[in-house]
Amino acid sequence: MPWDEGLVNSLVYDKPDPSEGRVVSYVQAVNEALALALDSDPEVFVLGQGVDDPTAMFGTTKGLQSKFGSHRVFDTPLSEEAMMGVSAGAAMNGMRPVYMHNRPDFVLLAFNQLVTHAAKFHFMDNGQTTVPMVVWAAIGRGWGSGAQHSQAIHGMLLGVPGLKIVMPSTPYDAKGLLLSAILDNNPVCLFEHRWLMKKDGVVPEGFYRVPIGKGIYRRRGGDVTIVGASHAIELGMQAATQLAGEGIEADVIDLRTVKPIDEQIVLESLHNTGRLVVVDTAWMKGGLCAEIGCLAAEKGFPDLKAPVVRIGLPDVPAPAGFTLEQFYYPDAARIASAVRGLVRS
Amino acid sequence: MPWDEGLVNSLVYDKPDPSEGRVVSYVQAVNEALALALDSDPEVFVLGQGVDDPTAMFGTTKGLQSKFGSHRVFDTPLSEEAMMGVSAGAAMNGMRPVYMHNRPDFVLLAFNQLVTHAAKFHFMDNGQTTVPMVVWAAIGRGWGSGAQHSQAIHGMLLGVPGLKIVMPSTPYDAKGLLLSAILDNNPVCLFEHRWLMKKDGVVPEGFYRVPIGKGIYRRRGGDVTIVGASHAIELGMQAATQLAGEGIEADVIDLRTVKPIDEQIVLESLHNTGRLVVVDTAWMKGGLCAEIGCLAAEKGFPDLKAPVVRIGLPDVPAPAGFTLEQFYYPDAARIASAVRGLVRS
Amino acid sequence: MASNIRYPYKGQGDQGFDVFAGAHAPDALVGLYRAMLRIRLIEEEIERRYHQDQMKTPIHLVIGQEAAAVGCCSALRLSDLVYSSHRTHGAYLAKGGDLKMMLSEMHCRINGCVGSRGGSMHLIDKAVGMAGTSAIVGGVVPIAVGAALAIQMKREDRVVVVFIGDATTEEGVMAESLNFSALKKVPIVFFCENNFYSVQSPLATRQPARDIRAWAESHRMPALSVDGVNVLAVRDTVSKAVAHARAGRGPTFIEVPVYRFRAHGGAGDDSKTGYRDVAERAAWEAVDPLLLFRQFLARTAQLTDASVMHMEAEIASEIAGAFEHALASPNPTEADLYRHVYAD
Amino acid sequence: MASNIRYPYKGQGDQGFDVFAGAHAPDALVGLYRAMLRIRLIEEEIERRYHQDQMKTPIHLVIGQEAAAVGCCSALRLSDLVYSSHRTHGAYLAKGGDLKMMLSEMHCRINGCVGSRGGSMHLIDKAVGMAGTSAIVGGVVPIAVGAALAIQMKREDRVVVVFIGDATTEEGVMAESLNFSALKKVPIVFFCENNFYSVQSPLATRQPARDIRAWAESHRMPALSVDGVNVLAVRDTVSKAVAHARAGRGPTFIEVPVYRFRAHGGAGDDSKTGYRDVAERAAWEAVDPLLLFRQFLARTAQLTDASVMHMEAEIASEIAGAFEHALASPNPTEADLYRHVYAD
Ligand SMILES: Cc1ncc(C[n+]2csc(CCOP(=O)(O)OP(=O)(O)O)c2C)c(N)n1
Ligand SMILES: Cc1ncc(C[n+]2csc(CCOP(=O)(O)OP(=O)(O)O)c2C)c(N)n1
Ligand SMILES: [Mg+2]
Ligand SMILES: [Mg+2]
Repeated sequence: MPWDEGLVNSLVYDKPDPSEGRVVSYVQAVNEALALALDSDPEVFVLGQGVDDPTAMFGTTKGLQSKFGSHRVFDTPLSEEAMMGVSAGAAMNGMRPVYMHNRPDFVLLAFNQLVTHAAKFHFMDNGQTTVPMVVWAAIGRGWGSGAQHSQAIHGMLLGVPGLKIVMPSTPYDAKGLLLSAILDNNPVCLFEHRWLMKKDGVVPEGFYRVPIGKGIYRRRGGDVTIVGASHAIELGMQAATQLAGEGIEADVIDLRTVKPIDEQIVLESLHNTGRLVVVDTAWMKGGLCAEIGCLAAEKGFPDLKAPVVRIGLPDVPAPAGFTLEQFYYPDAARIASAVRGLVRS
Repeated sequence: MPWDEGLVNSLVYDKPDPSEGRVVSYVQAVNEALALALDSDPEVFVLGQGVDDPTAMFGTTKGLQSKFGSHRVFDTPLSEEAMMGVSAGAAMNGMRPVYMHNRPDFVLLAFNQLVTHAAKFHFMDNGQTTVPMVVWAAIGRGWGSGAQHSQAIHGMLLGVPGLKIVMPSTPYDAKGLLLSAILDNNPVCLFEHRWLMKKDGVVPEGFYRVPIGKGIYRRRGGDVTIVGASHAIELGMQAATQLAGEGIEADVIDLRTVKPIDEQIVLESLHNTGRLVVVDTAWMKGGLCAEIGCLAAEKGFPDLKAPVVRIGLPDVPAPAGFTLEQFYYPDAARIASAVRGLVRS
Repeated sequence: MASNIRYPYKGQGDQGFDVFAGAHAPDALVGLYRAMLRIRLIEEEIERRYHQDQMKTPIHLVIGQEAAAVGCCSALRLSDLVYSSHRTHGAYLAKGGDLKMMLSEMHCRINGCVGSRGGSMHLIDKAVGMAGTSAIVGGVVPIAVGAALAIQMKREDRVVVVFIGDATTEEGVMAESLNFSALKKVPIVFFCENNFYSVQSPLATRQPARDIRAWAESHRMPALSVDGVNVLAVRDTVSKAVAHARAGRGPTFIEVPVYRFRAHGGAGDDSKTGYRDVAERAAWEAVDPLLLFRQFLARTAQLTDASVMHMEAEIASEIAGAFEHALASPNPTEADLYRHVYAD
Repeated sequence: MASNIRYPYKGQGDQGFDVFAGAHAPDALVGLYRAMLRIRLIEEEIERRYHQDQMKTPIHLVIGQEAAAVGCCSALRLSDLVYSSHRTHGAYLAKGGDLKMMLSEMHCRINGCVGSRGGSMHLIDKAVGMAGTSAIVGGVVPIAVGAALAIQMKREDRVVVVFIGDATTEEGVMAESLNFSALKKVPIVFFCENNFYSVQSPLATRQPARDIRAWAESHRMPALSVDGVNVLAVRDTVSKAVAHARAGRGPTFIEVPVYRFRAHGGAGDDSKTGYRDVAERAAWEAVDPLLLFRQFLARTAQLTDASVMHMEAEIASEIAGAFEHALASPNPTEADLYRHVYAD
């Protein structure tokens, strides 16, 4: 019963078409990926605060401990830095830990281990060791999460060599990217978004992977390129649908992986549209928006017909209050209006 | 006797012109700023590992403890996270701590306190508290510093609301920015660079401030804009001098502050030159290079005549070995050649 | 079933009050009871209304832990400082925080104690010494130590108390903070409410069977343990620690076993989900700090049912008024969002 | 002047060997001496050449601390794992690391043990169980615990030893690591070389007068203290801790008072700068671990001056050869820089 459960439950998403396959919830998709990985590989284990409690990490770890045992799915002390190091050390010695966090904010306590150790060990010891671990965390938003419980930190990590970062936007990707992350031989951060957790989607039953490092078009259109990942894609698609009604057609690119970025797909789209809007769930300064915007100016310059637009959080900490939250977070309308401005200029 | 002392001593810099004023070393400039601040304000105190030992934080804290007492200049336990919080707590209660680190790498242990506490408290408590503290750290480079002792982390912090970041490139700025940082009512990170520490410069004796948030032209020229801060300016100026010999004139902008960035000066220069090279001492991805590059595409687009070029570290951890270091770090020649490419295209 | 009680109560129940009562005037004792009752009734009203979704804020109720907050803060002066973790309500109210400002904050109104920026986890009011809170477990601890250092450097006659939970002792920063405060002998009291759980994780999955008190003491400071359902014992123990700190003798760690009767967060109890036995909660409810103290005060003829009813009515009307105030208060505007990012 | 000796030696000097010697064959004892001597001579040669600037790497010499490294690693099997902080030379060599690969690494050559990526602080060779190091104080500790967890999960018959210093105990992650390893009873030994200093900061400016051993023990694990100049005592104590771990009984903390005769980093001693008294170093030099053990071996007729001279000559020639090898080795190329950023 996390306090924002009600809020997330109340969100309304388009229903997937069951004729396209089995429909499951986002949470179940994550749960399936964990169960499959635990089942197929004795090296995989899952740890994190409360992964074995009744709320089961938003439901994603439900049933795993009783199925796979308390040595493979276990609770941890409130010791984020040590547990990150423990995960790295286990990974360096033949295991594949999946370390789960309620909030990315808590990962900040472990930046020394993540950034200066896990990400660099394979390089530092000349490839003697690999560090196959997954750091999973769910970005909070709404219901008073506030400045210390809603930080989207992927932007801070874009410059960290050796790290991979994936941010799924659909149940299909949530499962496929998590499986890829677990099988990857590098530390991979997987940032979920709380607001996607009650989304349903078509998800194959068995094992499959979504490749790390490859983006995907969620929609094609020649007028503008909207780029993002995770919940930003939800907003981007809403905006694109609105705009289509006005005769403006957008490419919507879901990066899926924000490090390393699939530069090719962004540049390809930009080549067709000449216009770029970058949408992110995090701050606009110095993060994913900046990286993609700079990429356009650096490698897509000849194609660029209009200024790059960033849509994300202002340079302000997240407020807790409901009214302030409404002013703080961008929505589809803001994206649509930015696109209109670009296309009509 | 830090192990890279010899290396830093061997670096050769242009000598300042003594007719322009009193010449002192970079280290002495920092020392003077600390002494002035301690002397003029009983709320100021200086803490950090070894600030009172014979090496005196590269010499910057020399003599301070004997002059101002061990209650105002003191050594700390090896507890970076707690000491960052202690600094914040003292700052919230009427003091002005200057917390010094040998390396920015050690600040990563305290990101939770810096990012999620110090930077946000003034916002979170609705302005009841201010957090006037300085986090000082010197970026390492060379002599085998390696992956864990040479990280330039300012790029990770650009998206953190509430934080200010300054990066002086001259003895004059080192003193003036440190004094501004100490007098600022916000948490300010001041990142020095080890390779600047034996540079001499003209530095006024008494109290003065270099404003936070304002960049400065180090050189004017209409063909290209080179932007950076700290040691990147040293390289940028060397490159600009070379290029001038070839008839290419560069604006060199020293940002001095990398958060909040003086966007005006960058855009103004870009308006004149139409070409932008961003140079940084950190990784090129997702950091200062990305931010400035995106700024150009976003707000300077009409002026941009050529692709933005970033010059910084590749997406690789810092190697320890000397030969590898030479391949790793960019130099003036690389900047100059990038500029030539831009201007001639 | 006693066998399902993982963390039994080990105190002396209502017999535990007698040794302390003599030191207090009857009025003061009744005042302590009233302060606890007020917190209980406020929490219950918040809980009752929470499902209406007008308080769009996470809540961490202190029902069951009132004696700790009240006993502790009653040993402090207005000028002393309290820092707290996420579970703020008890400390805020006991330290003298304004109920209207608290409820406005929880209703996300501009006149909330932190202007709708913080919500329930950030009840802060420097005017009464409720100096800071953090939603990050352990995050506020070194900040509180820093406050104590500032007090020491400025030679002020104040002490700091930081409210933490049992799980907070697992955060590395806690050990670092104990070490530094013992080294510098700063005037601080670490007030550790051990309710045996971190969210739904029992102590046993997070720590070996170590003695928290002995662990704290190994950092070279006095460490005490006190029955957290006994408001007088808490007050007495904190008073000693505060006197120690005021005398310049440094920090004290106090372990305070308590029990929360509700879920970690939100309204209602969640014991039925199975992470703790309902019997465990029930056993602790039998030593409800309000019940015990009322029994003692009744036994010693210091409180009648009638006076309790009178109190309840008074408090209920205060609470109703404060909710009305909050609900009638204005929302923040967009411009408010951009204030106080940087200080001038 | 004894009064300037802040951290006096408290052991039994060469009398301390007798109780342990009986358990070892004479050959084994001489072997231990030789291992210590080899490390000493290697360190001295590194020191002698350091000013030539051919080893472009920070160094943290272990001169004075050889008995700790040798005593500890002699209690381990090849398959056991050692993790270490920045002061790596002793552990690397004692665990069986290759001298040529070490010196190549320190000369930044491609055939260094980590291909010139790490330098002196990252002497790693998984083939001999030198499993990982970190230049961040405390950084390697939870990683070592994770290695022990992996061993436990895979039911391997191995133990982990992590080499740390006194200052490492001030890092929060250390307390977190003790708690977790005690909770899970993973097979690890925390081997804490207490040399009383962190760079030039004495223990007293960083910790109150706490007992490191008792502090560790409060996390609910056995904690022992052993004379760090006595190679046999160290070996014996580590053997016990290792047996405890192998038996599945969990972690042990060992405090090992030692003294470093040189500066924290670089070549030469820096006592004259004043952060510690030269008399303190001199007093410890009187209980130089090599000197004492040699005295004992001589006294018990197990080692002659001639055999020491023979050893020295042998070792000197090995060292000379290894330096030659390093100096003749190739530098990395630009392409090498881009290898091993990501694993396949
Ligand atoms: C660093 C960090 N990790 C995890 C959390 C999630 N969390 C919030 S409250 C809480 C429980 C803390 O337990 P304790 O300190 O015993 O306090 P209690 O809630 O029992 O009063 C947890 C784990 C957090 N807020 N911060
Ligand atoms: C987190 C961190 N803080 C500071 C440093 C700088 N530093 C390097 S070695 C060292 C001394 C550590 O002392 P100790 O653990 O006692 O080991 P010793 O050097 O005495 O062997 C310090 C402070 C560091 N490397 N990492
Ligand atoms: Mg608790
Ligand atoms: Mg030491």
